[in-house]
Amino acid sequence: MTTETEHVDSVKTYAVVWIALLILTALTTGVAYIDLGPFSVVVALTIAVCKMLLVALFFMHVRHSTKLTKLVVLGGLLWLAILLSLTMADFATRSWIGA
Amino acid sequence: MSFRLFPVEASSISAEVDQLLFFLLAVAAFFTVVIFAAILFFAIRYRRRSDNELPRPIHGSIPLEIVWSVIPFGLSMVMFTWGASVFFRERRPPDNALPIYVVAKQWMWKLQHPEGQREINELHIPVGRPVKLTMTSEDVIHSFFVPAFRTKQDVVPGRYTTTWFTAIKPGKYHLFCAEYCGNNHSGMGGWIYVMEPQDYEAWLSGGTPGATLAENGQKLFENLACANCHKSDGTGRCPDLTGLFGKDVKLADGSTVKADEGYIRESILRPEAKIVAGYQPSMPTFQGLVTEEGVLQLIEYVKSLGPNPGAGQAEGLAAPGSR
Amino acid sequence: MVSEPHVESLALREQFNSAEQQKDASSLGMWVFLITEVMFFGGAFAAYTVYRSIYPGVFGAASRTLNTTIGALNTAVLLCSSFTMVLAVRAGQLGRRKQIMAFLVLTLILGMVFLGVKGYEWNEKYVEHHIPGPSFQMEGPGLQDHAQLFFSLYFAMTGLHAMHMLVGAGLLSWLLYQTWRGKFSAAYYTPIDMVGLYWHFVDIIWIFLFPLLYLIDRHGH
Amino acid sequence: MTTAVAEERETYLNAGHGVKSWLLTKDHKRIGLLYLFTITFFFFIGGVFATLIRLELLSPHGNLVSSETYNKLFTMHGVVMVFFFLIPSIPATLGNFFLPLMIGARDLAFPRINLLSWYLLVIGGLFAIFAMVAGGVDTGWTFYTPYSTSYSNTWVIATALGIFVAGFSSILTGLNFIVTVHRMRCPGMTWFRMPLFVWAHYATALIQVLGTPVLAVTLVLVLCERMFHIGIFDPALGGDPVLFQHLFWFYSHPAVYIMILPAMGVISELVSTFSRKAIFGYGFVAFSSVAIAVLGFLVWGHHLFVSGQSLFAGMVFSFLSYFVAIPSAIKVFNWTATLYKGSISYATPMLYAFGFIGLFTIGGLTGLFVACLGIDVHVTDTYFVVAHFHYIMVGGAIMGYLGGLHYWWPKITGRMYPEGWAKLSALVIFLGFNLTFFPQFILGYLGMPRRYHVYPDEFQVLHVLSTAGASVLAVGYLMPLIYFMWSLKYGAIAGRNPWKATGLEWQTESPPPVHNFDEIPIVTREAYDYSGTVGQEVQVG
Repeated sequence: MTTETEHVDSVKTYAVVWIALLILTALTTGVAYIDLGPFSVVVALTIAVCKMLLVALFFMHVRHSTKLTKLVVLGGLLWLAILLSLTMADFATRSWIGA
Repeated sequence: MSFRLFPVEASSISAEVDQLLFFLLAVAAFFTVVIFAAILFFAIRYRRRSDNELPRPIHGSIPLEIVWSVIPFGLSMVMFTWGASVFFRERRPPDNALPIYVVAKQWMWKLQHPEGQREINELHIPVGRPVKLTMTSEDVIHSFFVPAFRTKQDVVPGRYTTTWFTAIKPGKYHLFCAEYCGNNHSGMGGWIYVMEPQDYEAWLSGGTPGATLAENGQKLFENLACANCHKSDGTGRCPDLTGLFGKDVKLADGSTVKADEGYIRESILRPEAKIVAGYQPSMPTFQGLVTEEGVLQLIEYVKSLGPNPGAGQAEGLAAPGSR
Repeated sequence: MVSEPHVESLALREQFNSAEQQKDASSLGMWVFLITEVMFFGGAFAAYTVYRSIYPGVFGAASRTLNTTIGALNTAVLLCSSFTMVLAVRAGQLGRRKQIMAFLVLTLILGMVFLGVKGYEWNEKYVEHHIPGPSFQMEGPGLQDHAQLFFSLYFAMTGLHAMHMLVGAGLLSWLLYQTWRGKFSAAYYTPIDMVGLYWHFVDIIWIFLFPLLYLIDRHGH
Repeated sequence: MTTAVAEERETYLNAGHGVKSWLLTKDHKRIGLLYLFTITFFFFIGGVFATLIRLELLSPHGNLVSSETYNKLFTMHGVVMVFFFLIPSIPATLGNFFLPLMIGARDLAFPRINLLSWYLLVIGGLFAIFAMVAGGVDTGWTFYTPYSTSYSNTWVIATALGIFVAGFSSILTGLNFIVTVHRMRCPGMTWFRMPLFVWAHYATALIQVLGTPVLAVTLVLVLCERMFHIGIFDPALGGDPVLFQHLFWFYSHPAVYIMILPAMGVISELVSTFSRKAIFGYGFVAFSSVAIAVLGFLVWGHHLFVSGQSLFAGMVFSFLSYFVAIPSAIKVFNWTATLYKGSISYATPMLYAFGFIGLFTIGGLTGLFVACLGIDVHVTDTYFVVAHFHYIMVGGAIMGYLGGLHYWWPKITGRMYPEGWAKLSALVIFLGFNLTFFPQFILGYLGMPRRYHVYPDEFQVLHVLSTAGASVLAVGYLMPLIYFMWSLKYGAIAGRNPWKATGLEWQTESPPPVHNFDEIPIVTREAYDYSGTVGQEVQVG
């Protein structure tokens, strides 16, 4: 009854995503051996975010899901950002002024 | 038994904090009275007279919502700004402040004057002179709290925190530990004695003469053989410490750091953390070899070394090896 | 308790009006649960971020003791398991029971391989005296003390991740049993879908743990 | 309807008998009652600790119990009251019972998970009780490191495990509420027709789901640190104890809103029902709940102004803290405005609502003091803070809880409580509360630090006043316990809708049938539309 609304992706789509994930893993590992200075973190995390997006959008079907699901995902990431950024608002600024 | 409703104002900041309090009290009292009066008036005026009463619905009013959002917001921003400016003054000691070193442990306060006097759970200070406390803890978190001065600062193991005050009124004031620290937390208190300057001088010279903090630091410096590397002519494996205190130091990673108490403490206990430009990380850690009080004596010794009138330039002193 | 045969295939519970409502509720519930997991790991990530910012050099040196090749291969193993998991869900969508079972078994095996490799790495750390505590040893300036922070976080984070993998493996086994009993069909495969979401989520956590623990400052200065 | 018919009717209470029918129930109403018994038990345990604390503080010299015992008393008072009473209080009892009823659902979305979360609370509670019986715990409910990890010799691990487990109870309750509100509303029950009680619980659930996991992982780290000394918060190994405070308050500040938001939801229902008017500014009150939940996550650092946190972070957190004041103020003003030209009844629940608004106003306004950097340096960790948060948690949350319990008692049990006794106890509680906690504001500004077993003589007068108030308060809290039990047998039979209120819960029987509604209702009107429940519209006043 509800199966009509269900979106069945092709095996090929999944396989392409899977290959992309493996390539990105190889890439991030390789890049780690190049001295990029402070950009080392940026590159590693950018690739990780790309992999996360691939898994979430395709394997977890976020691209077919409701607005509400997307909102839940974004909300979760936003809250993680709040936790990290406001904590770092202390630790990153301890040497700024005064005590 | 004495009984009061308001604490004495014994520091230069006390009156400022109290004025801020009065402003907030006035705002709070105003809103409390308005709300209570409105509830009381409505509750009586519109009390239910028959069980089948049906008042006409009122769904709301956007202008009213805006008014009672914007006015409190404006008031709260005044509170924030005023409070932040008081806080800023509370946190930033003036340069000429008298340094006092505080080491807290379960359950006592150990205080050292630069002149060498040591006190436990008591602190004698002169009236009218800013006093800066550099504090650390040997075990858990404590908090240095003098209600009459309206000041409080947690004392955290593993690092320095600072606070300062200028006492304005001679007398004897409570010192409390305000951060829960175990069994005898409530017994970890003492007294601050604020004295007229001449009484303070008398007190200073009256105690056991002993060595000054810097002299003790120098002894420790020699006992630990620090001078083997930190040579005062700049030829050692480690930077010369003359005139170092308070200057900017260039580090190997390109950044600069101000040579304050925290930096010197870190350099003694975690020498690898910040390497001076032009030097190798060859210094061993003195963690476990020097007590917190010993570290403070070393800091006072380093302070006593500088500024070298001949050398002047800080960079040249801090990192001669990089030249 | 009392099973009603005619709704058994759809397993519609009494508080719902329709199978669709039930599926939507399960899906939303799972996503909300995953958000709680994000915040759970988020606390550990926050601790990691703070200490990495305080001790960048020490963290770099400590992370260089980890074996990148093994880490990368293990990441690949986990990604493969996500691939087989999504195929199991797809087989569920199409109601192909044998395929479901095959892919679930594959996923389970890959998950176990991951955990086995992880165990090997942990053992390596043990041999090298990199387990935080009294026996911890690491040569180098500041490493004896502060590298313990890195390894504490390493074990805490990979340990929590492995614990989630174990729970996932338990769920997969349960799914296998249920599939074998013929509980699922194209009309009702919600549990496979939900466990799939969970499995991919655990994968995503590792996608971040891998670079954070193994790769950053690999090159060093 | 005759009583004979009422006796034959099947309700959720008589649908099954025996212990098993309760312990294995999946009915949200029965689970709500299980919670009610559990948290009442914990409330009185925590109350006993509070009583002992207040008795000890009668004298400044600490001669009733030892310091060790005193420290355990305030710790266990905090742990029990916060984690085992206040956090579950309104959501898990009244929320569990009424949220599905109010949105026209047969049950929560996940009844088995709902039962599981009760068991988790009980298991967590057993851990905590074990810790108390075995010797107690003395870290303060805040578990500050390194005291909790390296210095305390008490039952930290058992207590922390108990809180960890109870945390999952709270998470699962929140999860259930979010899904239920999204997916289980009956036809016509749009978001903006939902009662404000439901809005408040939705906002609460957001906090439970987003905040509690961080507490859980923090406790895991504390446990690892305590068992293996791995250095995460240990300054000896380079760890930073202030990081613990950040992680702890990331949850524990929003946790205050887990306690107060549901109470605000209750108050919205009470104010509307007992003035028979739609809530003034419904949309603003609804959104202010969500705003409080969201903004509540941005302000935790105001607990750390003197902790050694950076000056900059202190300013940011102080600034953000003032934003929470606005939605709170909006609620108070709108409740007050709702009374205007209403038909105001003085029934007991309304007395609690008046009490709540008054005490919450004081508690909220003193929140401005502690958010203010310059003042907080002086008053933090003193009795001023103790007074402030008791005004919120006791004056606010418990007043709301008791108000709600009286309001829905006829629906839960089918019986009325004795109105005279209830009014008296509401009055006693209000007076006792203020006498207990108002002096503590003064004590705090004078400089009396919190968690002090022994204190200077000059604080004694105010402490004696406070203890006197506490004994009045204790009497006030015992009264409902007695007359509620009395009413189960002797209370007047309540009809479906004794208050002539509007919510869907009042359209079904009292007590409700197992599946809540004989027929799923269809909603066609706004919340708080009284034209269908009461007689003719009249101009009041």
